[in-house]
Formats: sequence, C-alpha cells, structure tokens
Amino acid sequence: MVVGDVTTGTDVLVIGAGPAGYVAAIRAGQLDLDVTLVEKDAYGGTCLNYGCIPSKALITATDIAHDARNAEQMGIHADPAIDLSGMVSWKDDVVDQLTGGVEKLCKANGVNLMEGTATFTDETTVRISHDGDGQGSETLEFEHAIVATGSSPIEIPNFSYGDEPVLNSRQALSLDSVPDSLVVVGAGYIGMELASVFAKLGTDVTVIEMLDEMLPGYADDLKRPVKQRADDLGIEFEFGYTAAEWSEREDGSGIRVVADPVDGADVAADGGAAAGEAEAEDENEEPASLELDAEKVLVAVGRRPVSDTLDLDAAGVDIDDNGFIETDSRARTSVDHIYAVGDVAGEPMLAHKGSMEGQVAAEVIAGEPSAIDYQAMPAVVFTDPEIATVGMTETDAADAGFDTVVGTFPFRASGRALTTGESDGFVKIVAEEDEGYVLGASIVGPEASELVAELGLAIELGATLEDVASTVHTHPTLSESVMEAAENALGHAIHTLNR
Amino acid sequence: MVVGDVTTGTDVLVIGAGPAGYVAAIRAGQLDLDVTLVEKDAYGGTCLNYGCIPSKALITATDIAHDARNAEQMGIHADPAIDLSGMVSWKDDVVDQLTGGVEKLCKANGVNLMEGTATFTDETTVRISHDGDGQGSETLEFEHAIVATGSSPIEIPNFSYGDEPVLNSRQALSLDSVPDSLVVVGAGYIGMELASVFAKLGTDVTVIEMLDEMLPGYADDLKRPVKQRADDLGIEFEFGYTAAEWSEREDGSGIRVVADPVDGADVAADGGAAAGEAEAEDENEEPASLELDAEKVLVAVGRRPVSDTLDLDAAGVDIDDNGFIETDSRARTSVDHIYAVGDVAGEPMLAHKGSMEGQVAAEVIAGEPSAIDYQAMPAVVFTDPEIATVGMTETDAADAGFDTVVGTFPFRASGRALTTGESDGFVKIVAEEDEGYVLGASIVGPEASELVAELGLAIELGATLEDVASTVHTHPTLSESVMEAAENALGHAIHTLNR
Amino acid sequence: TPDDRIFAPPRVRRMARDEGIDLSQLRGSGPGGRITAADVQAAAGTAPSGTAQAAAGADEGAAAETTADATEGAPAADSSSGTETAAGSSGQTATATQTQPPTQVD
Ligand SMILES: Cc1cc2nc3c(=O)[nH]c(=O)nc-3n(C[C@H](O)[C@H](O)[C@H](O)COP(=O)(O)OP(=O)(O)OC[C@H]3O[C@@H](n4cnc5c(N)ncnc54)[C@H](O)[C@@H]3O)c2cc1C
Ligand SMILES: Cc1cc2nc3c(=O)[nH]c(=O)nc-3n(C[C@H](O)[C@H](O)[C@H](O)COP(=O)(O)OP(=O)(O)OC[C@H]3O[C@@H](n4cnc5c(N)ncnc54)[C@H](O)[C@@H]3O)c2cc1C
Repeated sequence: MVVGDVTTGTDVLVIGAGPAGYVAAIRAGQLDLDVTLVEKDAYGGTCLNYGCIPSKALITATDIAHDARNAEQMGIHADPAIDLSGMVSWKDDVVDQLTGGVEKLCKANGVNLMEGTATFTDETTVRISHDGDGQGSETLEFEHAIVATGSSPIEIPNFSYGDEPVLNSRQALSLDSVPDSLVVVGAGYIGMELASVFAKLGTDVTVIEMLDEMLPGYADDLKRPVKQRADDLGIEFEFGYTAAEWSEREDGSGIRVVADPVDGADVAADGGAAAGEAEAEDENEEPASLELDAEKVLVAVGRRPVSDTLDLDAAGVDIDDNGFIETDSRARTSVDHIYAVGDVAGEPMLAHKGSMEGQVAAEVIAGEPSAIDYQAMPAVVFTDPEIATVGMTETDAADAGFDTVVGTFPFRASGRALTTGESDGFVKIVAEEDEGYVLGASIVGPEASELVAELGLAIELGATLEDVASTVHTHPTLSESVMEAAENALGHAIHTLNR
Repeated sequence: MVVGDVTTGTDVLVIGAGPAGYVAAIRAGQLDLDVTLVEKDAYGGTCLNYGCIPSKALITATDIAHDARNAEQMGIHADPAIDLSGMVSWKDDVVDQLTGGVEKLCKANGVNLMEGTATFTDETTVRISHDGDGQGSETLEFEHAIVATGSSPIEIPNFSYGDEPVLNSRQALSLDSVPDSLVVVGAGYIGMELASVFAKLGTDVTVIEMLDEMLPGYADDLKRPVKQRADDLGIEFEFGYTAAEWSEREDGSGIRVVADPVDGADVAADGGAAAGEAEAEDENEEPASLELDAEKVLVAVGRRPVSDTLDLDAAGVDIDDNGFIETDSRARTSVDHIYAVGDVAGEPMLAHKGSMEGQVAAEVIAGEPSAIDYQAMPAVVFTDPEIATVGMTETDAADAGFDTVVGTFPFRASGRALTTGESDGFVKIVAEEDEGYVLGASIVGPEASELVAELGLAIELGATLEDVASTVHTHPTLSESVMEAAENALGHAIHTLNR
Repeated sequence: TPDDRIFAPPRVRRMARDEGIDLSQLRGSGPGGRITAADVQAAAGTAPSGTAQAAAGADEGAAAETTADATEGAPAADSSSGTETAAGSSGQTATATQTQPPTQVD
C-alpha cells in the first residue's frame, strides 16, 4: 500500500538526468514548457559521475605524468610520483563542479527537479518513490514523458560488482591506490581506455577479450597504433578467452582469474577431429584455460539499457529484443506522447548522441520541426593515441552505393605533430567520387577527438574535398592534416606523395 | 666581371624555399611545369628552420615539463629537470626531419633544386651567385618567376644581432643553456611566445613594449587570460618604453639594458607643461629611463620583407612604402609574368598565408582559375593559453555593414576543459544577424589553435549558426564549446545561460 | 550518387521538414548539386515576395562585396566559394526568419 500519495502534474516529465535527460529538460524549459526532471541518483548521470568525465580526467592526468616521464629525448628528465587518491579527489572536484553546474542550469531554465525513482503506472502517470518500495512515494501526471534512464554495466556470471576485487568501470575510476596488477575483461573502448590509464600508473595489466581483436568494429589500420602503444606500455592481451571465474589466492596475495578459451566447449563437444586437423600437436589436449594472478579484475564487457525497472508495460511502451526502447526519427516511442532518448533508446550509446536526441524530443514536444537526422555521428576512443571516426567508412559508402575516393595524411609528415613528439597515426577522408562530397573520416593520432569536429561539420554541410582543401588552415597545427588528407584525395597533397 | 657564367632556362623560377616558395614549386611540379627552386640558405625557410617549427617545438616541450610541475592538485608530484641543449638538439632533429622531407618532396614532384642567391638582371633573367659577388655565378632565364624571399627580423639602433648578448628569435631558439634573466623587447606574438618559454624554463623575464599593451591588434578580452598567465609566470612588463642601448655590466655579470619612455623625447622638448598637467607629481622630473640588468636581450620588434637584395628594379617589379611587393588577387606583381607570395608580398606575415599564395601562383601560371579569395584567414598566437582568430571581429563586421549577433562559451563550463586542468578562456562567434552566417570567431584557451579550424571551414562555406549548432560534436571535447557558442548566439545554449 | 543521401546543410533540412518538402525530390542548385535554402523555398512556393527578395538580394550583395573587401585587402573574388554560397542562398532571408520558431529565451 502506498502511504502519503500526492498527485501533481507536469507538461513534460523527463526521467533520468544524464546527458540525454538533463539536456532535454533544459531545452524544454527554454521552450517555455512546464518540465519536471526526476533523477534517482546524481545529476549528470553516468557520463558526468561515473563515465565520460571521470575517465577523461584520469586519462589526461596520467598522461601529464607519463608524457613528462617519457620526454628524455626532449631534454626533460622527470620522475613524477602519482598519488592516486589525490588524483581521484581532484577528479571528484571536477565532477562536483560539473554536476553542480547542471543542477544550476536546470533551475535557471525553469526545470523542476525531483529526486526519486520513477515507474510508470499507466500511460499518463508515474509513481516517484523516494526510498524503495512506495515509502514516501508520490504520483505524477504528465502530458509528455521523455525516458532517459540510460544504461548500466553488464555483469557476467561469477563476477559480482559487490565483491571487493571485482570492479566495474565506475569502481575502477574511484580507487584510492594503484593496484599492482589488474585483469581487464573486455577490450572494447571502456576496457582499453582504462587499461591504458592503469598501465601508465604502473599496474601490470592483462586484457582478456572473447574476440580475436581489440576494439571490435574499428578498422585494423586505426587500431594498429593503439595496439602498438599498448604493447609498449606492457599491456598483455589474451584474445579468444572469456573470464570464467575468480577466487582469492590461498596466500592472501590477491586473486586468480580463470579464463576459458572461447571455442573450448565447442571443440570438446565436437570431439578432437576438427581441432586436430588444424593443430595436430594439440590433438589430444583439452584446450587450456588461462589462470591469471592479479590484485583486481575490471569487467568492462558492455552496457545494457535500463528499461526493465520502469514498468514500461504499464505505459504500453515497446522495447526491442536487446531491451532498447524503440523510437522513430522524432524520438517518439510506440506511445505517441512518450519519447525515449540516450542510451536507453539504442546504439550508439554515446553521450552526445543522447544530448542531441534530448534536444530533438524537447523541440518536437514544443511543436518544432526537429528530427534526428544527422548525417554524421562522431565517436571517439580516448586511448593512446586517440581514435575518432565520423560518417561513413569506405565499406559503408560502398554498401550505400557510392563510388568513393580516399585521401590520407600521416602525422609523421605533420610539422606540428613532430613538435609535440606524437606523430603516430593518420587522417583518412572518404569522399564520393564525382562531386567530392565528404562522406566520412577516421583519425588515429594526437588530438583526434578535436580534429574530427571539422570533418563532422564538413559532412553535415555537404562540403566537398575541394572546400576542405581550399580552406586556409593555420600553420603549424594538426588540423592542417585534415586539409592535406583532402588534398591527397584530390591528387595534389603538398606534404605527401599522391597516389 | 663574371667568371664561368652559364645560362640555362626554366619555365617557372621560384626564389626562396620557405613555406610560400616550396609549396609554389611543388604545386608547379604537380601541374607538370618545368620548375626550378633557388634557395640561398635552408629548405623550409624561416618557418621550418628558425620560426614556426622551432618555436612550437620549444613551447610544447617546456609545457610538458611545466604541466607536470604544476599538477599537484591532480595528485602528480614532479620536479622535472630541463637540459636546454638536449631540448634544442631534439628540436634540431625535428627541423632536419621536416626540411629533409621538403627536399624529398620537391624532388619527387620534379622540382629542380639550386643553391644560391638570386638577383634579377632583367625581367626574364636572374643571376644565381653561389658565393658572394658573382664568383661561380650562373644566369638563369625564366618564363615566369615567383618571388618568395620572405622576411627578416628588424634590428633596432644599438642592438646588433652580431653581438653575443643580443638575440633575435632565431638565436633565442638555439641557446644551449637557460639564461638567468632576459629582457624581451617587443610584446608582439613572437616576443610573447618566447617570453613564456623562457619564463617556464626558469628565466627571469622582463618584456619592454613601446605601446601600452601586449599583442597589439588583439581584443582585450582575448588577451586577458594570456596576461594573467604571464603575470603568474612572473613575467614583468614595462609598457610605454623603447630599448635605447645596452652595455656590459662592469662586474662582468651580464648586461644592462636602458629603455626610454616612449613620450620621453617629446615631453622633454615640449617643456614640462603638457606632461605636468597630466601628472602633477612629476612636474619637475625628467621622465625616467629604465635600467634593466639581465644576461641577454631578445629583440622581437617585427619583421620586414626581403625585397631589397633582389634587384627588383632590374625586373621592373614595384614595391610599396613598407618594402612589400605589390600583388593582385592572382599573386601577380606589376610585371605580368612575375609573381610574389608569402611574407615578401605583404601582411599577414604567416606561413599558411604564404603557402596558400604559393599554390595560387603556381596554379595561375598553369592556367587554372585560382585566386587569392579566402573569406577567412586564421591566425594563432601560441602563448599560454593560445589565442586563435579567424574572419571578422565584431568591429570588422559592423564596419562592413553587418548587423551582428555574438555567441560565447567560457571553457570553465566545458567538461573536457576541466578534465585537462585548463579552463581559462572562451570561444566567441560573430554572425550576421538575419540568416546567421558565421562571419568570424576568436578563441583563447586550450587547443585554440586546433579549434579554430572548424570555424574557418564554417566561414568559407557560408555556414550558419544553426548549421554549426546542429552538427553533433563529440562529448567530452573542447570542440563542443564551438557548438555551444553558436547555440548561445541563437539564444539556446545548453551549458551556459543565454543572454 | 545513391538517391537516399541528401547533400544539404542542417538548416536547410530543417526548413524542408517545416515546409513538408521531400528533399530527395529536389535538384540542388548549390555547389556540386548541394540543396540550398533557396531551393527549398522555391519548391515550397514560399520564396519571398518581390520586394522582400529584392531587398534581401540587395543587402546580401552588398554584404558579400564588403566581406571580400574586408578580408585582408584581397580583391573581390571571381569564383569564391564562400561568396557564392552566401550569394546563392540570398533569396531566403524573409522566409527563413519567419519559419524559424522563436528560439530566443531570456
Ligand atoms: C567509463 C565510461 C566512459 C565513457 N566515456 C564516454 C565518452 O568519452 N564519450 C561518450 O560519448 N560516452 C561515453 N560513455 C557513455 C556515456 O556515459 C553514456 O552514453 C551516457 O551517459 C548516456 O547518457 P544517458 O543520459 O542516456 O544515460 P545516463 O548517463 O546513464 O543517465 C541515466 C540517468 O537516469 C537515472 N535513472 C535511471 N532510471 C531511473 C528511474 N527509473 N527514475 C529516475 N532516474 C532514473 C540514472 O540514475 C542516471 O542518472 C562512457 C561510459 C562509461 C561507463
Ligand atoms: C620565431 C618565429 C615564429 C613564427 N611562428 C609562426 C607561426 O606559428 N605560424 C605562422 O604562420 N607563422 C609563424 N612565423 C612566421 C613565418 O615564419 C613566416 O610567415 C613564413 O616563414 C613566411 O614564409 P615565406 O616562404 O614567405 O618566407 P621565409 O620562410 O622567410 O623563406 C624565404 C626564403 O627565401 C630565401 N631567400 C631570400 N632571399 C633569397 C634570394 N635572393 N635567393 C635565394 N633565396 C633567397 C631565404 O633564405 C628563405 O629561406 C614565425 C616567425 C618567427 C620568426
């Protein structure tokens, strides 16, 4: 039974104050809608509190130390000491500053803030519970709802985030001392970003990945400099294994993680025959499991939408097989006046995708002609070096029926890159052949995350290679590499030989 | 009399292998023209050998040490030692790599390289002298010439770069030990960039500037963070003074630089009256000269075109009152088949301006419809923090008859900026009011030099504020600040309050 | 070029949605066939009235000229992409302003 139930109403209810939800709420407020934002945990969501911002803070800070330590060839001799708890509390300050800012911005834009967990009771009301099951809950009626409940880290069998040596990304970003050794399960972008941070902090890092490569989905040429750098940092990789279980070591010195080969079960079930043909030597051996000793294990195998704790059924909102809420190009769900944005509304699960969708949902509710119609969604992996992509790959473009032309520029030919001591990687532009429309770009190298912005704009504007090549770029900058890649595609780069 | 004179011919003669000349030569080669590039000193010109590249190398390297030393709040404790001669030899390696690259690229594009000093003998021939006055010289006939002789540092009376304690920028970038103290004459961009480098190396730096402000020509709001940082670094400024003379100190401990107040002479000549009215206290005092003790003095008061050693008269090429060669929008001089590009052809004296002009000259000679028709010329000052500008300022736009709207975004509201520990500064966009065409932008802050590229492209393409604001920018990046500034101009920024 | 890919800036795409215009049915008049705001307005029959257009055109022309003049003394360009884009999309002033919902929030 519900105690102390109060019913109030709002034009626009936003559930979840991550980058999708708070942006939706602020935009709705700017459009003079009466808007209420409900958050159960912390303003800023995963991104500001446990994701994008904390990870980038630690990446940048460890790089400051790492770069100084490795600048002997520049005549710099340094042996920085890192106090991780100091670094983490600096990171927490940054987070507080930003989440405080979000709260202030919401209020300044007229957003009503509510703390609590929202669950749908029907298609026009939610219950907001303040602590657990209905205690102190209230009912809120809405004209429109925007679901922005985000995603949460997937757990794998036998690895519970409640157990002290088992970490999810959030926990890994708040350690107060540097582990001697760490097993990272999953070589996706979160796993790889954190593997680099800990390797730079001095941790012995081993990455286990089910597939036979890191950063699945990214092209080999983009990954090569990252893999090289990871190897240089001493990160070990075990591809084709899954983490099976862990146990405390008997001598109390840490844990032992057992990882099984991915095809192990199959091979065993098939009998030795198929495997035997390929690997005669192993014919009679069981495929071996790995045993890895470490202080901690970080599980970063992916994230899943938070769509199961909302009672979406009560509102009649459909989800797909992966639990993502189905939406159309105006961010609308199967129920016309309910919208979904951000991670809960599907891939790519990226903060800026969610913010864009949040703006669209708010604007559509306000009657504006907005839609999710981007040509180019950038994505960045903040590894060392960074990888950034936007728009189509060559393959995407060919699949879409384009004849393409490609231009590249290696950073080792960039004056600016050489002056920073960071010249691995390249810029690659894919364009349509006839008119030269820029269709996509990929960058691996210094400041890739920033350089990709110009190419995103180029794609959105329908700019051509000539437009990019004819725009004067400052010397000496890394952004000249973008211009040079465009010139290369046109067959007249200055600082590389053209094909 | 000329000994061993040989006459050969070339379709296109390029004089000077700086970023204007070598780019012109490479482009001409790509267009299948028969091209000869003459250089008297070093491939890459001022920019690669003594300017852009060396300065950015030292700026970046000292920043690596400086950032680590000042990262205590991030939990990083470091006391880097800098061996300047090591840093300079690393810088020299970078330069060698780039100049070697330029030489290779010229050859690969079919450019004939010649060493020597070119002087015009008439409007279709030059003499190339290999050592001094005609000894071993040869005559070269050309169909077209491109003059790209660049600029050289201005000397001021009593400060000769031949004297050991007096440095020009080139010499300052090749010191093998850190001076205890340095007087920098001139607070333009070169003076300010180098003042920061030396202050970070531990030198006591005093900057003397004739005017009453640093970086003349830049808006006050852009300069404020740079001035603040310079003050924090302990750089002293003496505005309104000119360097008059220097002498060795008697105790052999360095030099004494005497600087006169700029109005000094006038005030003395006028009698005390005018000055007396303004500053009653000083009525009976002579305006005081300054005496500054230092180890070295760096003179960075500007650069002048190298147009006086070419015998331009013999060819009939006109120069203006400041010595710049006059050119039209196709880079042509007063003599139809002679072109001038780069520093020698006028302001802004920037490498990328020269390269662009070089390309245009080569293309025009090849019969292409190229012209110097940029909408937006970016300029960067690599101070701490960096300043970058492109296109029009508000004032320029108003003068040109535009009604404007302005949007800004402060980096302290940028998540990415906070995670780098560098959040001073802002992005400012100026747009035309009705349609929102982006007209100009200025940035002071982290990576300003890279962020300006996107805005340059926006201006060239005639993009509107809405186009920039609707382009998805990666989170968390500094480039989001560009999008936010556009949104602010539209009145709906998310992460700042709108006006 | 595959038909389903539209080359038009975000502002133009939004305008088309507002007017209910299907961009894949338009032929662009911009560089390389890029669809401009003017193309959308022509298709929607919402091109500004004669007076408005003339006024806008005049303003724009003047503006474009001044732009070129103001850029570091570079003479007005014969084939400037920037100038062309600005001039090419000139006729849209009035409509764009009208169709733009008020976004100024104080
Ligand atoms: C380590 C890490 C690094 C990352 N780095 C990047 C990066 O660099 N760039 C990038 O683009 N993305 C990054 N991401 C992904 C990014 O964090 C997400 O894409 C983003 O946070 C999604 O935003 P959202 O608003 O959809 O959801 P979230 O940020 O997850 O926010 C959802 C909010 O809803 C609240 N909520 C959930 N259910 C309810 C309920 N029933 N009632 C009330 N409140 C509820 C939650 O408490 C949460 O605050 C990273 C993620 C991680 C974990
Ligand atoms: C310290 C410093 C920092 C700078 N930083 C930047 C920066 O960050 N960004 C930027 O854009 N600009 C910067 N500049 C300016 C930049 O260096 C110049 O704008 C650029 O070098 C001009 O290129 P140029 O080809 O016209 O001339 P130059 O680079 O000066 O090259 C001219 C060449 O011509 C040769 N030459 C001259 N006369 C003859 C002759 N008669 N015969 C044969 N050869 C001849 C010279 O030896 C020289 O190699 C900087 C300059 C300095 C000094």
